[in-house]
Amino acid sequence: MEAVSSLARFDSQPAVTALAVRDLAKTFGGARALKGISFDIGPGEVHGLLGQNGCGKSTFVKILCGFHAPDPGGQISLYGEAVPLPMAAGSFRDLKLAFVHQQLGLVPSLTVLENLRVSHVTGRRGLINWKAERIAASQALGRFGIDLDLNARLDSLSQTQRALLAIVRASQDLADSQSEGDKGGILVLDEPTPFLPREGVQRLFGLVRQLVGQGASVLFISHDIDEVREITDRATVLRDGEVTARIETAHASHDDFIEGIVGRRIVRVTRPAAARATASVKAAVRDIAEPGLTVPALDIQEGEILGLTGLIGSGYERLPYLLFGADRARTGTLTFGGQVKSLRSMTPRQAVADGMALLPADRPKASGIGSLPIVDNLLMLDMRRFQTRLGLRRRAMVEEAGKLSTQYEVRPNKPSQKLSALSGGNAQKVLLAKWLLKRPGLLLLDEPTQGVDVGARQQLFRIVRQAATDGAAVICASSDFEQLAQLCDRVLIFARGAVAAELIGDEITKDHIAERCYVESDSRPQARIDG
Amino acid sequence: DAVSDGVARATAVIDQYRKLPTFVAPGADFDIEATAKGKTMLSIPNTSANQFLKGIITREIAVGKEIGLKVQEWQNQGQPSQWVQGMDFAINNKISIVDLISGVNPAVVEPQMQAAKAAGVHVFASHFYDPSQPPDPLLAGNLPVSFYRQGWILGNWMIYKTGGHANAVIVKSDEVLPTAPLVQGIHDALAKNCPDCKISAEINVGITEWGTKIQPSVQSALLSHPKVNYVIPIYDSMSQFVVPAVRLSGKTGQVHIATSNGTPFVLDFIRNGDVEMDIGESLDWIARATIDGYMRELAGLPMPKEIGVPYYLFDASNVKTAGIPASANKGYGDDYVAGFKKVWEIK
Amino acid sequence: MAEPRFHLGLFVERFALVGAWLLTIIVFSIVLPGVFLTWGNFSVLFATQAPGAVLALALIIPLTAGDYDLSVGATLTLSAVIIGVLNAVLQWPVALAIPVSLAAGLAMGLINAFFIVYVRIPSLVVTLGSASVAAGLVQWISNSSTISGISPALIGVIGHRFLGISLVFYYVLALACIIWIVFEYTGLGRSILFVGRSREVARLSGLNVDWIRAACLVVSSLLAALGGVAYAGLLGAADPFSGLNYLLPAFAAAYLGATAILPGRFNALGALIAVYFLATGITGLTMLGIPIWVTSVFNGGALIVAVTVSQFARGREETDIV
Amino acid sequence: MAEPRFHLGLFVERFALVGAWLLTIIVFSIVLPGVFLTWGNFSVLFATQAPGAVLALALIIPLTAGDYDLSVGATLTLSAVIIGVLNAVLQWPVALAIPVSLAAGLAMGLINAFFIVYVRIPSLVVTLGSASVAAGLVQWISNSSTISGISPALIGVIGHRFLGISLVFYYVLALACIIWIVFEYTGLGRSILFVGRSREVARLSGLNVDWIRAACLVVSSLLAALGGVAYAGLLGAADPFSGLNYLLPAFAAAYLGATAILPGRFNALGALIAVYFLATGITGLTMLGIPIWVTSVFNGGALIVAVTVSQFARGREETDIV
Ligand SMILES: Nc1ncnc2c1ncn2[C@@H]1O[C@H](COP(=O)(O)OP(=O)(O)OP(=O)(O)O)[C@@H](O)[C@H]1O
Ligand SMILES: Nc1ncnc2c1ncn2[C@@H]1O[C@H](COP(=O)(O)OP(=O)(O)OP(=O)(O)O)[C@@H](O)[C@H]1O
Ligand SMILES: [Mg+2]
Ligand SMILES: [Mg+2]
Repeated sequence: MEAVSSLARFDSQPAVTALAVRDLAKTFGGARALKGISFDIGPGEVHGLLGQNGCGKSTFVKILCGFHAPDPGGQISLYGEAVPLPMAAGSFRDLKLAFVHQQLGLVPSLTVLENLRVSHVTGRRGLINWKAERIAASQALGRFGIDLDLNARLDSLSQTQRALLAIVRASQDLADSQSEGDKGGILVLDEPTPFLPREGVQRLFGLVRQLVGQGASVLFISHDIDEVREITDRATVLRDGEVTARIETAHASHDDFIEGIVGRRIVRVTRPAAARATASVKAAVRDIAEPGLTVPALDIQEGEILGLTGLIGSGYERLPYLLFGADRARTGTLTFGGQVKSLRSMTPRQAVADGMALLPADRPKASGIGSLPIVDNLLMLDMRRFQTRLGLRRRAMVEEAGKLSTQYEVRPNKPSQKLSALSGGNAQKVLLAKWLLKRPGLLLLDEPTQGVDVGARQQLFRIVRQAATDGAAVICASSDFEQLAQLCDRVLIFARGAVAAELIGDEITKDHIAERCYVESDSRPQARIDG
Repeated sequence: DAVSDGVARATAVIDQYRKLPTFVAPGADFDIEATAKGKTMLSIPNTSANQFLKGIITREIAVGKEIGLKVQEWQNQGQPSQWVQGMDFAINNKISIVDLISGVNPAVVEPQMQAAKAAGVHVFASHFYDPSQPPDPLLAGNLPVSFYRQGWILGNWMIYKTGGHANAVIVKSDEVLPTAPLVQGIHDALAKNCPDCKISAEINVGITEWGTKIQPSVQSALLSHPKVNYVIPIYDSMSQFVVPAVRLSGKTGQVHIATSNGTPFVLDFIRNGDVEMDIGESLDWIARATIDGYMRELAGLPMPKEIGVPYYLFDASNVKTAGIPASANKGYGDDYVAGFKKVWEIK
Repeated sequence: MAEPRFHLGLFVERFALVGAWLLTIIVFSIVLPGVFLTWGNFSVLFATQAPGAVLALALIIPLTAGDYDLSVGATLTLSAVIIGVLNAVLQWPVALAIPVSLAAGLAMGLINAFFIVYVRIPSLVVTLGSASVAAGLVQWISNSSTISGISPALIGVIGHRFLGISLVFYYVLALACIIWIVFEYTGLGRSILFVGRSREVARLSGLNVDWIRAACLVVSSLLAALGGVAYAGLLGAADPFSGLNYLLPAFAAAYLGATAILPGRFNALGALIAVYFLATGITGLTMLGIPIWVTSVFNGGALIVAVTVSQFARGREETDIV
Repeated sequence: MAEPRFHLGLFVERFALVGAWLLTIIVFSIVLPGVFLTWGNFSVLFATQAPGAVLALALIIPLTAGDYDLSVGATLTLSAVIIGVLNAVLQWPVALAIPVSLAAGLAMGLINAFFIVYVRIPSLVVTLGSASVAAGLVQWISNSSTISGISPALIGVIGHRFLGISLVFYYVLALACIIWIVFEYTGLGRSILFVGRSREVARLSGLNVDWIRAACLVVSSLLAALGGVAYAGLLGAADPFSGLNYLLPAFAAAYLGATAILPGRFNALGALIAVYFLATGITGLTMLGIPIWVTSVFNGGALIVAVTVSQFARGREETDIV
């Protein structure tokens, strides 16, 4: 009966929709993450799903893949046919849906081959022909111009390589579920771009356009307004689990988007006119000569925010981990806090003791402990402050965590909740706060605002900038050129494992960074990501 | 010659234990009901999972009912801390007698023995020590049983059966007190009555490891000593692991099994032809003799020097008398029941 | 893509256990000439370790799916004792007794799966508890004593010799091959691996995690029950205690096996080799007439040493199994 | 931020185990009037379960840090037997024997830590192996037999009664309080928790993960050795097997305890309550003269039921302990 009435409603619409969502709601133990959202995606449409951290985007995606069961009452229809909810495990494949999840959905301890071919291999009835799987995997990677060892374990790959792998997998799965002549289907991309360098994003968009050209639809989730404006046709904006705006991309400006998402105009953080000439050198790196990364000399001044960037394989993202001792270095020294330290013997323990801080990019594995409360994650490094002779003052810790959550705009503000219950962006805020509490002298960031929404991002920039003003030296490795442009006093562009260019002051703009990245790596036979 | 003389002596020993046992009064007649009146007894077995002990205690409870003694079992899984708890339970609840039946070593619960003595609880041990072993001084009384004689019978059985050419593997558990005299009995039998006999291997396996270690060890021993013709698991509960070991090493028919205790499932093994001989003791008899001895102590009479329960050999010729399937109290005749009734002055 | 080439470290890692086994055999053959290296000795070894091998194979299935099953030992005993009671005491034909004992295994598996997968209690807790309950039931129905007199029909099917080795060994071999093929070459096997390595990712990939975990637990209990049938047939009797004694060695073999053949993954061939490696060492030592306590030391020592060798071969990397 | 308010589900979850314990006491008090609910009974109960309680407390330390220690049972036995041999057989004074047995515990801990932390072998494998080795050594030095005749000096220190209960119970109580305070109210305790929940995050946050894990393993072995001293003192004798009997109940108690007081985390008070809850049930059943197999069923059933109650109270959420 339900299906009939809903069909009737859809029929009244002009064209048949690829995906129709009606009154979809989801409650997590009393908290309503989705409060009944409705929107449509047409065939051949690229549809943006936007909104601040924690507004329910990933929750929707996880309902669509059958991970979460929605509250009763909502409906999802694909090409006019109602989907029984909750969806059975794996049924999304028959419905021609393919996903890139926000945390990518890859298994670190298995091989590239196994991760790439998971849906084929697990869905098989007969025996697996590993040779055929290998060939198919190589071809899929080859079509994307990616060179990966199929036997390599996933956890030996960089975040960028992992993101690419997830995208290749999803596009392959979608292609495989389409039958000849019928090229429908929906590709769902939940924040696929934070780890992608610019040219990776372009390749992704190329793929998206190709799929759309064949009649498939794409649901695209991102916090990067420029990306959204570039690729989407329409967008739906969520706030606190409700649809608050529908935007026709062609008729909306950058600021219209931001206003739609945040609900207000935002004040952008602006870089101070120029770095202070008088500032002293806070940290000095010398003589790093690792396989794939050479840094003969690099000085960071007090109060300076130094950006590192480059294309895939340029090696820039390894520097923070080497300086912090998180990855073993064989060469190089770091002069910091008046001491010359050999990186060979550097350990994270030593680094923390010396007043360094590292915010890694791999949030679930290396950055946050999902099974522990927010308060423990937040105050992990600051336990001593709450230690009295009679033990830890737990209540004071919870209060302090509440204050910090407000300051960092963590939503919802419930310090005793587990970190894993926070949305991706909110968890990132907590973890940045964890390190900034230590007032580090040298702050090392890898993709610090990954998954952080446009509004909160300004807040984080302000906080990082304040830390710099208070005397810290900041190194920020990022593939997000806009972030670098807003935040950094100086940007180093890496190519083939070495610094290839340096941008200072007004030279630092999004386009300029992009241009230099290409120029520097083009000056040699092409690397891995290419047409 | 020496060999045939020895075989003759061994045969005499064996014949003596193939006769149906007869009852010998443990002492003067006395009014057991008067002694037992108002008394309680707590039996603590080594572990409640042991069918030999369980069988004795079940009979003790029944005999207790006959004479007006309240008997209770302290169920346990063989953990010393549970024995401690049992002793303390007896002390706290003013139980008159604690019966450490065949296994709980009084030395292991020494602090509790002391406390029991101070509280006036009589702690007895029955069917635990060999007469040659000094009992724990804190015991109120002791009813030893000759484990040496069991060994002696086992040794002579092999001599008798092989005509003086026994070659044996012995499976034992050194951690239990009766093992030493029992094994000594086997050695002495071979030394005295058989110049050509030998013991190829003695395998010592802790009780908790019977299930995993006996079978492979016996197999290895049989394979590395191809001339062996007897395996003696000194306690018959071990034989469940010895029987498959013999079969799996392909020695069925060549290697025989003789053992002791008369546990019913082993008697079933005899009926099936897997085991050759088992030295049996009637559990009901042990129960009666135990209660008899304790009550004599309480009545101020002298306790017997030994528990006085006779051994009786079961083999293929007489195993059916123990019942099908075998039971722990059948096959020993029943004149002892009447005998005890008379001694106890029960009408 | 580069073809995988011969790699010394990897080779050492994969075959260290096999090498250790061969070395053990060689050493004992020299020390015990004419006694150790005989067909008779090895045929006995292969047959008597069969129930332990079945347990090890049963264990690796839920272990791959990320669950511990500590109840397999108790399930083996339960199944053996049920056969004993039904066949030897109540005189049922074996053909009726076996289905009942397998049904008991099925019930154990379903109970484990219910509490682990539906109620979401850690598997260690549930199987610790269910093992204790099963052990109690075993003592009850067996009256804590060994039941002998199991039908020669069963003993024949299990213990009949082919090429001098009891049939049960060939069954175990077949079982190991099936498990190997399922894990390496079927979609189901890979699904189990995915579930074990990351439940969340497996769910996002559309696998029915709950069903897969439940199925693995049920299969492991069923295999354990089959192990009980093998045990009863091998001994011709069922005793209420020794299944538990197989548990720790089976765990040791499962983990030791995960260092061999396919290092870093629980695998059937590795587990089988591990069972027989440990048993060979112990047989040799007992033949030497060495006191029993040495075999405990060997068991533990060999486990640690063998894993250590393979760890050094892989540069002391963190392993994926926990 | 809203103040945490009274929450029925959470309350049920935290105190379900205590409730189950009280219920057990009430039922047995009614069924066994005048026998069960006596100071004498409970004082004995408290004392005899002390070694098991020490083991459960020892276990939760490495469990919190993410490592299993299956060797605590063997270590307890080793320590008790060393005291037995040195004091009762070789006539050393207790004051010399105790340090030696603690040193043996220390050695066990260091060996475990070396293979787990340095060689990076899964803790389950290492401690399975080291437990087997230790069990072999125990049989060797004790000649597989119980050693009695331990000095009254030790018996006095452990078994002397204060308010009717042996001193050993107060030691256990003090130990549980110390562990509770360390885990809940010190930075060290939090660090252990961080290490257990995510080694990588802990490492990058500057914690010395290897040292913390090693320290937890060493402390757990040392506590187990102390448990051995308590055991020897309680019995005045040392037997070579029963430490292993304590192992599974101690694991059960550690996990059961993790459903109470601080649900979702191994915690000392929960473990202590779990030990005494299980022991109370078994004592009551024993006093009723119920067949021994019922106690096994009770042990396992109580574990599963208690955890199930607390799981339903928390809405069957996935637990964090594995
Ligand atoms: N498993 C869970 N349990 C409880 N609450 C949850 C859970 N998963 C998500 N939430 C809550 O649901 C809300 C929506 O989260 P969701 O992950 O969908 O946000 P999002 O829009 O994807 O944000 P982001 O841009 O930061 O990724 C958040 O408030 C989050 O805290
Ligand atoms: N789980 C896996 N992960 C990665 N690679 C695998 C996996 N399983 C098999 N392979 C690889 O797939 C390839 C084919 O495997 P398969 O076992 O089918 O070989 P084959 O058909 O026997 O080929 P040949 O005998 O000619 O080498 C091999 O290179 C093997 O290493
Ligand atoms: Mg999200
Ligand atoms: Mg980006």
